[in-house]
Amino acid sequence: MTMAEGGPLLAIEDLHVTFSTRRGLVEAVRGVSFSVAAGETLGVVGESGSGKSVTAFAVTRLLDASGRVSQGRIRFGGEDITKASSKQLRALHGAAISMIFQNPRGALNPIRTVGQQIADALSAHERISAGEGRARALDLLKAVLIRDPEQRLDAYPHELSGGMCQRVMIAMAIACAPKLLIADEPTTGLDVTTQKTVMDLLSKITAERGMAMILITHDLGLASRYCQRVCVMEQGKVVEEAQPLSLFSAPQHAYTRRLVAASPTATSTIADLAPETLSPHPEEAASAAVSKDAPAISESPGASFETRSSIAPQDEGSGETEKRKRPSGTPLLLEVQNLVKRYDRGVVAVNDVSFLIRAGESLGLVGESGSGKSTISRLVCRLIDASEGEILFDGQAIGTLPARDFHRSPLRKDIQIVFQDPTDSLNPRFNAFDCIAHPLRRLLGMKDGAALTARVSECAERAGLPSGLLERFPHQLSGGQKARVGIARAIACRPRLLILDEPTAALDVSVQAVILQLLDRLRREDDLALLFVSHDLNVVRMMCERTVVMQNGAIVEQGESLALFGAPQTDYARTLLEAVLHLGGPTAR
Amino acid sequence: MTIVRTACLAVALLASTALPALTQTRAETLRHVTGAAINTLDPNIPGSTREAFGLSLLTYDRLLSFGKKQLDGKWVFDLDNFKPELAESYTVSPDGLKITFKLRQDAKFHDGTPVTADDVKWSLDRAVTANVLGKGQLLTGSLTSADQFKVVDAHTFEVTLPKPDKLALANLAVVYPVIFNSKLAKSKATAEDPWALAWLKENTAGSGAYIIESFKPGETTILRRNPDWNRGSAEKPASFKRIITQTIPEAATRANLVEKGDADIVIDLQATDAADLEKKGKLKVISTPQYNSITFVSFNNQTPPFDKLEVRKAIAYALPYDDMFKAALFGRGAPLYGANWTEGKAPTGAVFPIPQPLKTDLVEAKKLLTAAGFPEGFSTTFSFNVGQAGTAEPMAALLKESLAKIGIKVEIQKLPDAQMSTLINEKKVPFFTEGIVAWLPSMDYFYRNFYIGPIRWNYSSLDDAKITEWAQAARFEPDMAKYAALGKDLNTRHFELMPQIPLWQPSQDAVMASSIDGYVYQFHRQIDFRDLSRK
Amino acid sequence: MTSATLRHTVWILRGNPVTAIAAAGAFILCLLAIIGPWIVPFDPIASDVPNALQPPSAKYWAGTDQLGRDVFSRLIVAARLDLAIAASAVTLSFALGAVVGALCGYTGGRLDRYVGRFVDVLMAFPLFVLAMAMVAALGNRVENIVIATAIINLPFYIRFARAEVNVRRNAGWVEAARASGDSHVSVVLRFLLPNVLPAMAVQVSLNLGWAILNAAGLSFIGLGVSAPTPEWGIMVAEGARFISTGKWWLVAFPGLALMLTVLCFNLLGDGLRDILDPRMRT
Amino acid sequence: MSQLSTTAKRAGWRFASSLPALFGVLVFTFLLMRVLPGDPAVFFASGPSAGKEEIEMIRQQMGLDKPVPEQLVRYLGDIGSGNLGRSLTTGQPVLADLKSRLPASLELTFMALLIALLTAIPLGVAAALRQGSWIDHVVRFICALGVCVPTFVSGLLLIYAFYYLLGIAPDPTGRVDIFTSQPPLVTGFLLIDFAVAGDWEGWRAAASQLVLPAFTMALFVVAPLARITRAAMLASLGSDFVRTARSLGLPPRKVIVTYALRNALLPVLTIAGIVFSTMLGANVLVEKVFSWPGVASYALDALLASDYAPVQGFVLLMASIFVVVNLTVDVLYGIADPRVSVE
Repeated sequence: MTMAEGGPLLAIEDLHVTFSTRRGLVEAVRGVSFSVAAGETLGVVGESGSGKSVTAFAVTRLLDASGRVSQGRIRFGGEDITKASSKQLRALHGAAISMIFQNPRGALNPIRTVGQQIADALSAHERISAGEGRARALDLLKAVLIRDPEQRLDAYPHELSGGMCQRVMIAMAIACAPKLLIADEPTTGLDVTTQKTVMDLLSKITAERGMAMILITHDLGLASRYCQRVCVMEQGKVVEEAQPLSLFSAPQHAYTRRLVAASPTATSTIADLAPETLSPHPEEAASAAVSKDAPAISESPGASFETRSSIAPQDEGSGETEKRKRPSGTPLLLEVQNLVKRYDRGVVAVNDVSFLIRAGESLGLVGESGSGKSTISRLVCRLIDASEGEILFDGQAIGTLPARDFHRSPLRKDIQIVFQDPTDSLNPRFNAFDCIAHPLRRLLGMKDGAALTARVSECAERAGLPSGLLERFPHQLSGGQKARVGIARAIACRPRLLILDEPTAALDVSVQAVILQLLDRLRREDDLALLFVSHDLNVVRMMCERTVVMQNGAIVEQGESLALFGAPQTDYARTLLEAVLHLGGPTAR
Repeated sequence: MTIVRTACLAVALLASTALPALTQTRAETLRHVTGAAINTLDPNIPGSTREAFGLSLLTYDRLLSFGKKQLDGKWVFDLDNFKPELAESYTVSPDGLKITFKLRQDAKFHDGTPVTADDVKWSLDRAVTANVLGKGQLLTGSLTSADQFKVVDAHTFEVTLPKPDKLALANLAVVYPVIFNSKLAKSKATAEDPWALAWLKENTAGSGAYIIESFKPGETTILRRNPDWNRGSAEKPASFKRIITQTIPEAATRANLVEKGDADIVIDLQATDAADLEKKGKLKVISTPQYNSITFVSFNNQTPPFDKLEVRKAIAYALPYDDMFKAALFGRGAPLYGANWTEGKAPTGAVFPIPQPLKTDLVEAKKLLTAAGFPEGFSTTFSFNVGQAGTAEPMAALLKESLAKIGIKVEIQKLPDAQMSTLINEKKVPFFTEGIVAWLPSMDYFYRNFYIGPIRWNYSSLDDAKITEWAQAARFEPDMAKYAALGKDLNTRHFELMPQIPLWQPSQDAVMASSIDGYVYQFHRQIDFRDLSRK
Repeated sequence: MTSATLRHTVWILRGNPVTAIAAAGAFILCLLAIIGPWIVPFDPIASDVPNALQPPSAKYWAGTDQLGRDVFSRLIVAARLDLAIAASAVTLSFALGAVVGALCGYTGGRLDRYVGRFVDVLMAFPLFVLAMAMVAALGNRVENIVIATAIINLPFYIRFARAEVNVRRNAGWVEAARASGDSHVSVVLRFLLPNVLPAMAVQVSLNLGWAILNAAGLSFIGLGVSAPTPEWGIMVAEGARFISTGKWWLVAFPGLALMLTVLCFNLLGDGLRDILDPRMRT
Repeated sequence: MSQLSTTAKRAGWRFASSLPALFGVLVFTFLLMRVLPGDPAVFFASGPSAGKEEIEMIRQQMGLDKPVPEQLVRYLGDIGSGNLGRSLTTGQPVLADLKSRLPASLELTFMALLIALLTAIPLGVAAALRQGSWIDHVVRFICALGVCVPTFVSGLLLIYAFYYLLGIAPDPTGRVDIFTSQPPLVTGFLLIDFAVAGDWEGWRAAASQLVLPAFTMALFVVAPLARITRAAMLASLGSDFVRTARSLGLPPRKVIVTYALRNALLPVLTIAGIVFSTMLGANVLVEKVFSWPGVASYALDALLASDYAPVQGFVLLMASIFVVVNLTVDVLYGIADPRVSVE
């Protein structure tokens, strides 16, 4: 392939991608144009459904059978590859353009050793012997800085951690020295610390080998730190393209502005996330009118390319200082003493954990995956029994009643929970109304009728869910709407303690922003105590007065959020904090 | 794609192996197929199958065997006419109490040992003493104790009877009193098993026309000719060098095999296949009504409502005989209905069964049923066993349909064979169809074994003083005229009491290659291969 | 069924004519099972021996059998019994299997182990022989055939329900139900079961055909429904005896009926799977 | 190494945990047979004079005169000492009968499974590669067609067509043409024994006998296998690692075979194991129709005759085979899929 001198490595002009669905053709990418120069790192940022991944797959022509490039041109190295035959594409794949995917473990063949898979990638473009393949695979593993590369060569993906899998994936992608690397959310699903090392590796390798990279991500912080140029996509279009610094400091487009605002920073407050001064998302505008009847929701159920709609904030910004200080005389609501949870085969998920929550207080629980934070939320919610330790709620030991019988306890309605994945947390066979009404029927014994309907509508309204959506089933709702149903259900019985288990982890930042604001408002209105479980330190810092940091089932540090985030006492907390990405320009390379 | 290609290759390979098997020249081999299985080599073992009985006729000799006679142009065994087998000759004393056998001098067992009177004595002692099937059979010929058997010299043997018994000789010609190589058998006997039952079950110690070459129970038995055997009619060994008996459970397959010439002879085909093959005319089909059998519809005469004579008679007049005969047997057999008796008396008494004056008459049936006190009819079950379903199922359907016309509601019960025999033994089946066969089809033998006493074979549970008395009297009646008179009374009484409704004697359809000759219908409904030859 | 599901169904059917045809076939079958006895040209039970074994003709569309009964009429009337046998057998094992399996899958623990053992025992049995033994032991009446068929199906339903519930037992909405005051039992019965039923419905329609074949197999070895009741299995089994003499219609037509029915249910099952599979909802 | 030991440990654990199931099968069969309303003694006392005495004799011989619990204990004791009792139908010890007949059933089942797999996998793969196309529909239809004909009907029709009408199949009378001499017994599998003996004529004869029954059985199991192959193939074609392979420019053949198919075969392996055990027990009718001297038809005859010992022996054998097959599948799975570990 000849390279046109001086021209961009990859140029996309007016790209349109359409998918045929049963409702006809859906255009996922609507006229995207951008280019990448050789050796350059371009960030493509957008929320789910913005078409950023589709664009990447269109470039490599790895779209699903139902999708196709309907218009536009893709030039690689000066050559038009839009209509390239599958044979031509095969020659490009791996050798000229490589991809790295999210969920690295799933992206590797589970029943083939790492070494074989790297050798496969090599032999796809070169004639090499098995021994040679192995030797070069080893070299590549060394290049991606895997520990004990000789041993890893014969390991299977399941024997490696997620970060290591991603390194292997990188090794495969760079095996044939491609000119362009497309990294599609390469660190999503990885712990923050791992995320950092993987990204550092990627930028090191691309820099060393003079490779261009397109980094596709939803994370503005990530893009700002590692990219030289950033494109912001929304609804299949590039709305803004700029240097990271200028983009984040002075976003031009309304969408970018909103996005930048919604991304938590080291200093942002809840109120900052979605300030009223910004025009709402065009589709949000419709559903924003909570009290208005029959909102004209244009998004359609079940579409893969749906846009997350959300509701604009209403009365934020108050009481910022007030919430940091809770008078010490406030009564204790929850007292957890020496909690231990053991599973079979000696796995200790929670090891001797103690903490307090005062009435109306908000406690953050942070830690990486496997730190036991989710187990604690279920223990406190009395969904599972602890192996040892006490849980006192309002002075009563609620751990004595087995979890299997706790549904009969009068305190059941006082402790409610909001789950991580809004889709997973709604019964697919209940509509939104029934989801919210269910605890009212079970716990308050309310019968169907006007009273119940009124109560459900009230809860929905408080959670920002338009009453017109109450008849819908979960698969007909967007992620944000489902999260609101989950919240409405949790507050329906007016609990005193609300456990939030990563409530926004599965949501886009702009939706996360409004949900966080909603939760904060509800807390203040009801004087609700929160146990806020999250891996996102920025969010916890904003939401919680006090924070508990966990690692491997035990508490490593706890204290006032401001103090803790300002001056962490332990190494682990420090590492966690350092790994957090904040908006800003690219780090020195 | 390799997988597709491999699959294609494999399929092609498999297909190419399915080439026609080479037809072998096998004129001297007889291949016999049957649906049932041979399960022991000694016919005396409790549980022996009919095919095992058939096999013992080939591997063992007895003192005598039945002669043959023609019945309606078909050769059948003759109960009253014996031909010597191991006995060269026999004499019956004038008082009929002593039978003296002269044994052949040249007879040898398969291992070369000569056959002596000691072997005969041991074998007959075993048949009446050991826990074997022969015991029950031989007592019907007054042979009950070892004391009755005496060795006179090496080749002379004497049997003593307490009373002159017409069936004594016949009993020595059935399958049980086979003559064992006593030396060999005794060497295999143990203290717990003095009669070597266990060993003989899986080994032969005989002098018969064939020697077992291989025996796979339930699969194949291959017999090799015994070249020294000369007990056949022509003083020479049996005609076929090899006989293969194979178990082929599917009747339709058996028909296919014999039609294609892959099998030489088969006797257990479905009536429809036999009729079809006969019509095609390629094969020899010898269809002999089983004159020693009866297929009947029986009542339990002790169970209401069948304890009422009118009920039994009503049903007898309600059966659609012709339709049943045609649908179930395709007309292959001898009907036992539709006779004309003058003044309600049996026309003959020397034989049983004879056709009875029954015909379908629904008006009469309804009248009888009303007389019995069932003007509205009643409900009952009608049972048959799975093994007979081929004929019994259509028959039962017709019976059900016809009885419905006089108000009797019938529920059809098809029972697994073992269950049916258990229920019958416990006398728990009120209304059913079955078939009986007498190896020794004399009139009194039928009455004594099937219509008297609380025994299993008394299907109708008939308990009639007169029949009991007359049947016992007939057994030892030397005067054939008086015997026939008793028989006439018995036959008449049997019809009047209507304990069962005799339907027919089904045919045994022997279907064989047209080159096969010498087939005779035998008492045990198996083929005596020693008679057969290929033209 | 919500209107969206209905729309989805229509979409699937339009894109999948095979399923549409199968659904139509199943509907016709059910219709025949209901009105069959009133529309047949001949009495399916009444014999007519002089006309026995007639090949198909204008008068006897599918010929006559050994007793001169019209095979076509018998075929139509048999639909009811066959469908009833299949449906009740499958319903029985479905109902029992779903509840037991769901409880096991949800609770795990001792109950799960015991039931698992029991299922292991059943699975280790050669199933057809087990069915035969049970019918032989209980007597070959329709209800016993149904029971035997249900029992040998049971392990599959238990396992299926168990697996389906097991993957959902830790779903957020299950925990949410607990937090909303539902007991374990109520979670299983009111939340989990309704959610696994659609997937099991696919199994059901696939199994319906299998149940009919099972009954036919029992008939073949003589343990089926008793004469003269028309039933496809026994008609095929009886007809099989006439293959060698070229009376093909006795086996061909009941065989065809059996085949079409089973085919209908199998294709319908496949189609149902597509309709209910959320991944198909692109 | 560790993978092997893990697999071995897993297999051992599975074996140990299946022992209670075997015991359950044993007891359950015993009781079920005792519930059968037929009395074997009466059935076999079919001699022309079978009276009470003869029946009693057989009952004693079979130990039926003892109370049921005692019979059970004795039966379990017998099993422990390797004595499965004696069949009244064949007159042979059940163990000997099963030993001589099992290879026939196994050979038939293996062959059927082989045919089924060789048909089903390409069909399933083809259907998955062209999902929604006419090929997919045709495959679906063919599969459905296979499962909707009772085996006894397809068997009889095949005999009628290929043996009776066309004459290209050998007579359906068992494992090998009766006039072909049997090979010396090595494994009991005729194809292997003939090959060992170098008797290719005989091998051909045995193979040609095997084709029709194996095909009849295969017809019935192609559907589940093809169905699972298709589903598994679809899942693995849609998986991330296949996308990875594509993105690296691997040749399509390698993507489909090495990446997609090998992963898709894992569930097929599990189903094949289940299919194998069910086939072995369910080929009663095929064995009947083809006069195949296997264990299933043996058990059927015994069952209808209420002959306890062979049925009990058969069920025990089948359950053991079920366990062994499961173990084998486990071990194979453990080798094929490195992710599997001791639960």
